[in-house]
Amino acid sequence: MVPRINSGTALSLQTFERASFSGTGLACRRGGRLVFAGLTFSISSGEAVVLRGHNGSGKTTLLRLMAGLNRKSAGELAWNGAEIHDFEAHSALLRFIGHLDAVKPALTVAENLEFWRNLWGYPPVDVKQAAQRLGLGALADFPARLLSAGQRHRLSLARLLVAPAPLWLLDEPGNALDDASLQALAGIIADHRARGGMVVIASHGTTVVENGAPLDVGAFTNVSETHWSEAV
Amino acid sequence: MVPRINSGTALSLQTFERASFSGTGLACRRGGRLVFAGLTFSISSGEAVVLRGHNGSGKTTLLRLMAGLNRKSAGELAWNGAEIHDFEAHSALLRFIGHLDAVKPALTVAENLEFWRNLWGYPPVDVKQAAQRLGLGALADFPARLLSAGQRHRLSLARLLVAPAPLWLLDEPGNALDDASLQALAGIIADHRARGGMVVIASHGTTVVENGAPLDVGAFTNVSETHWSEAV
Amino acid sequence: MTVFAAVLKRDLSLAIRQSADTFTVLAFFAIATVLFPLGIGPETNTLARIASGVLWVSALLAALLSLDRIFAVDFEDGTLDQLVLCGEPLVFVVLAKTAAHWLTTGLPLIILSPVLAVTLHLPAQGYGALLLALFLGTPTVSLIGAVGAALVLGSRRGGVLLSFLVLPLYVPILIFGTLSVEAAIIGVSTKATLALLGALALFAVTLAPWAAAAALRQAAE
Amino acid sequence: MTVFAAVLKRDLSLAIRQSADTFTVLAFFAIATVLFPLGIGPETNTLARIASGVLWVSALLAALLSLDRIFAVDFEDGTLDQLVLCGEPLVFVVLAKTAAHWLTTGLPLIILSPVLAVTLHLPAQGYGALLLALFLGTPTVSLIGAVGAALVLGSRRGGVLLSFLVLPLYVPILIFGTLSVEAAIIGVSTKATLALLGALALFAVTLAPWAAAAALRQAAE
Amino acid sequence: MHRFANPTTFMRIANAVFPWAAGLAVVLFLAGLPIALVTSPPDYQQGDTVRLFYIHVPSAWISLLVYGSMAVSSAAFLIWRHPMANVSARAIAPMGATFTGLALITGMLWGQPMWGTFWVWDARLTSFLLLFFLYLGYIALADAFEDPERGDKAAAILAVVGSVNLPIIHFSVEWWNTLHQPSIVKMGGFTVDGSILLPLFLMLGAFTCYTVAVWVLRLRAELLAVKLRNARMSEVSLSRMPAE
Ligand code: HEM
Ligand SMILES: Nc1ncnc2c1ncn2[C@@H]1O[C@H](COP(=O)(O)OP(=O)(O)OP(=O)(O)O)[C@@H](O)[C@H]1O
Ligand SMILES: Nc1ncnc2c1ncn2[C@@H]1O[C@H](COP(=O)(O)OP(=O)(O)OP(=O)(O)O)[C@@H](O)[C@H]1O
Ligand SMILES: [Mg+2]
Ligand SMILES: [Mg+2]
Repeated sequence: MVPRINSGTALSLQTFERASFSGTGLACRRGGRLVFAGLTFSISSGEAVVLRGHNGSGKTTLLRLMAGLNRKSAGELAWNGAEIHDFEAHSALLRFIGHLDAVKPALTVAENLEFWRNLWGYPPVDVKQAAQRLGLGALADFPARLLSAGQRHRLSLARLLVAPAPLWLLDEPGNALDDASLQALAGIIADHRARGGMVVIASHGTTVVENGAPLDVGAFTNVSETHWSEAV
Repeated sequence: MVPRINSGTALSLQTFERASFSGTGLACRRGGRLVFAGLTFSISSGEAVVLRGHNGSGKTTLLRLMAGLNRKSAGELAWNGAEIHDFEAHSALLRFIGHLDAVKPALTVAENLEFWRNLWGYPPVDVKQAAQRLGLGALADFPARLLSAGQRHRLSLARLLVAPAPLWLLDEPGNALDDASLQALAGIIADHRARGGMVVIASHGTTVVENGAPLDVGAFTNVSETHWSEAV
Repeated sequence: MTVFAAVLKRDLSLAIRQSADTFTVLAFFAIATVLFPLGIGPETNTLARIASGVLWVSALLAALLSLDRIFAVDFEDGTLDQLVLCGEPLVFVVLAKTAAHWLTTGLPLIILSPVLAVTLHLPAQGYGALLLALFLGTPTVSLIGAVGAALVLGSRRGGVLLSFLVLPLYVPILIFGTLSVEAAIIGVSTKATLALLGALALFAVTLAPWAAAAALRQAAE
Repeated sequence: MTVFAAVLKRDLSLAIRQSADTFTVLAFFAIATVLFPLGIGPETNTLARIASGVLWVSALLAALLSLDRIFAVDFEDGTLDQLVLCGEPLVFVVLAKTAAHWLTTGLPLIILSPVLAVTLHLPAQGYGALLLALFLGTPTVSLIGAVGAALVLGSRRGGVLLSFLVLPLYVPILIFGTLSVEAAIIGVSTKATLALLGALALFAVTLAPWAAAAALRQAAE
Repeated sequence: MHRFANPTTFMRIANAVFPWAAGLAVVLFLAGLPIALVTSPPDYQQGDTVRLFYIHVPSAWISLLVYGSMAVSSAAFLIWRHPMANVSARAIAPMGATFTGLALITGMLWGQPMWGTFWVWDARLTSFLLLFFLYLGYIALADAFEDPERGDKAAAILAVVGSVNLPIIHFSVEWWNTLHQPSIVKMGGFTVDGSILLPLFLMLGAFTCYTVAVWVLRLRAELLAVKLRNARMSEVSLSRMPAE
């Protein structure tokens, strides 16, 4: 299930096979409460979906659900039209960037990137190139604990470049970034889509995606009755 | 040194005495590296300063230095023209909202706010009113652990309302907020200034302050060619 | 004083909200006390001989494990920055948090100790001295612990480092504590050792809060 | 297997980068072993009688303190989410992290133990059995510890709760460990107890990683 | 299986069982307590302390039974994800801990006159003590989390792991003891005659029925708590910024 990559290790040359990812009637319950229900989306190579909704509407929850980190309460997720059952295999097809950055302060920027590359088992891509792309080139050999909020966040974004995967799930990737970094990120996302990648992105305000299909997460109103309430 | 408040407990009626806060030739060294130097600013009642600069330029460092949390390496901070020596007393005049939100997940929204109010020793202001103002009214009696990223951040901002102080130091207060919350924040900041308050704010992109005087923090040096590279 | 009251109130209500915490310190105390007979063997005489030492060592280790929570959570979630900026001396914050720590760990440990003493066959004459010694010793444990906890804030592997810093300072408490119990058992006066424990407590209460406050301030930096 | 190698390599290089960590576990071991003579009194006979028990209990407590670090840091900084999404069975991650834990705590403890045994006057015949028993027992400690550490992820006061959960499960190791040493001292064959320790280790290595992986997966949720 | 996992069906059955269990418990206590505490003959050796027996043995018995049922329903919860299985385990755990505590206390009280000491590190006593710790661990873990659903799963895993470990603890403690020295006292060493058996069985029955009845009550309470939580939770959705 590892994505087929048509070319060598230079990041910009890789293209992904055509694929699609979709969800129908998704619902998620957290702590006994229904966060959203009836969400449907579909995305295929080169496309982007932008999740919108007020704070607390469930964007993070939806992204984690797409990654298989949260369990859905109803609905179906499908890859190339076939329902996903094996989330372990599914996770090899995606990269998830969440609110937490997974950066090890004691390791240098390059070492952090190397660990991620090794984790996903990719051939020795030059991690410095990835760091460069996010403006961390000069910092490659510095321990990550010295980074500022935005620099750390950029390091976490660089994870996208060291081990390619067709589906990117990004939770507010623009947070804490300065203008130059936002532009770099927009370029990276555009490249990914041009290579046949897919992007699902949650973001307020700042837009780093062009022509993304909006998906309103907050549109659904909550239902409090569950099968629990019938009992007793 | 506690700020004199001219009126009762209804938050919107309080006004602050005229005051000014300034810094001259500020420099800060962290981990042996000079983050910035030669920064000068001045702000008085009703004004706002907006810190700008690329990621890593030192905005957070400068805000913490203004609060007395970080030690300055050179320069002078002054309140009403007199140099500040007693940072304990100085801290009663300010509220600092940083990257970390200081929210206790096990306490409810209202209990969190009550703790902060008690901490600063203010008379029983209605904390629910503060919660309301930031759209957390319906959540007042819910444990903070259930909040989403944006809701938590709003709770941390509500701290500004439960115990007034003339100087607000805000580190990227717009992070993770949806549009409605950004508007509410802009309104709160405008009110504060109208009452004679001062605001220093670090932010990329989204602007929640009108007519803020820009202060370029990044103008001094850039991470890549700093003493770091000589040192190691 | 408003700061002291506010912090104490919040810490106690957090402790009540999360009563599992106090509970688990007690459980550790109990379990550590139980491990010794298991390691050493069940003979009543040997156990009675080492009972007071084992109780004291276990109580210290249990208290130790709870120390890192005194400040660590506040440090990690940014509350410490706010406490430093509260506009009043940080010593009040330290005193409030130490008092809360003692009320939620030291006191319950004292209450549990007689039960565990029974399982270790502590001779009957030792109980009074044990309780009194614990009562005088545990506040010092919390106070010294607060200094250690403040010092290791933000260091990697704070918990273990903390044990390492604080245990040597606990040695006098341990020695006078067990001596008191032993003295009571063989019928000698316990006044001297208990007085020393009291003196240690006074000493700690006058010095430790300042040291901890200084450590906290630089941890926030 | 790439996952196993990647995680093991990173954990070891983190441990080397932060060598204070291993060091403090050893220090705790040493200090706890030293507290007992202080609490109990210096008589050689009593000490020799309880030496193996004290060594084992201290080693377990020291290992215990280091357990919460197996997963806690990765959980808090979001690395765990990424590990769950690594596309290979989580059991490899658990095995790699347990191996790293044993290499950085269990092994150093074994190496230090003879020195501490000398200070406790352990009879000469006991040393071989002590080392062998520790060698067979400490991997089980790491494995069971990994299950406990995964279970308490994200709980309040994880560290203490962890001790509490894991200690009862350590009882068999403690018992067979000390029995082996005692048997060697009185000249009885140690085969049976050492074999039991080995069996426990096999049992743990086949079951614990799965339990820990299950706990990890739901912690990420 | 699925039919019983449905909370409504489950509760219907439980509610139907409740009056019987409660009624039977009352009857059996009324019958058993006077015999156990008053009319049964004092032991020729132990005198009236033998009466502790009628509380001690049923408590010990129930606490083992309860752990077994907890482990089984936790496994069911983990494998089939039936929430009711977990609610059931959570509801009964405090009962198990209480009875374990009761057995420990009555045993200790009994030990003082019998053995001259409250406690010995005997194999059965030690493994029973560790069972008590496992109970406490389960309860502490179950509510150690901000998110109650996580506590459910973690505690369930612990219950299952603990049950694997119980026999290991039991046998290891037994070997440890016999290798060191023979046990000071063998429990249950005295012959049990009919005058003791009748009150014993009455009390066993009473304790069992009482446990079942309280378990149903606690089930209701747990479900109500979940319902309350859900109701409170649904209001969280009103958390949008008010339109200005
Ligand atoms: C704290 C001390 C004690 C504990 C923890 C304890 C624990 C237990 C346990 C776990 C059982 C098991 C019941 C079963 O297997 O179904 C039991 C049964 C029993 N205990 Fe105790 N016990 C203690 C003290 C005593 C004492 C002092 C006596 C009287 C000399 C005693 C007499 C019995 C008898 C007669 C039984 C039932 C017969 C049997 O199942 O073997 N126990 N106790
Ligand atoms: N302990 C430290 N030792 C050395 N350098 C440090 C230390 N802490 C921070 N720095 C450096 O100080 C600089 C300023 O950091 P600061 O967090 O103030 O930046 P910032 O302007 O807030 O950036 P951002 O927009 O990303 O939040 C960064 O380049 C960072 O690498
Ligand atoms: N464990 C939980 N129990 C109950 N409710 C929860 C839990 N975790 C999250 N929630 C609720 O789920 C909702 C969705 O949260 P989520 O983090 O997905 O929102 P979001 O859209 O990402 O918001 P934001 O824009 O603030 O990041 C929130 O209302 C939150 O209160
Ligand atoms: Mg979110
Ligand atoms: Mg910053």
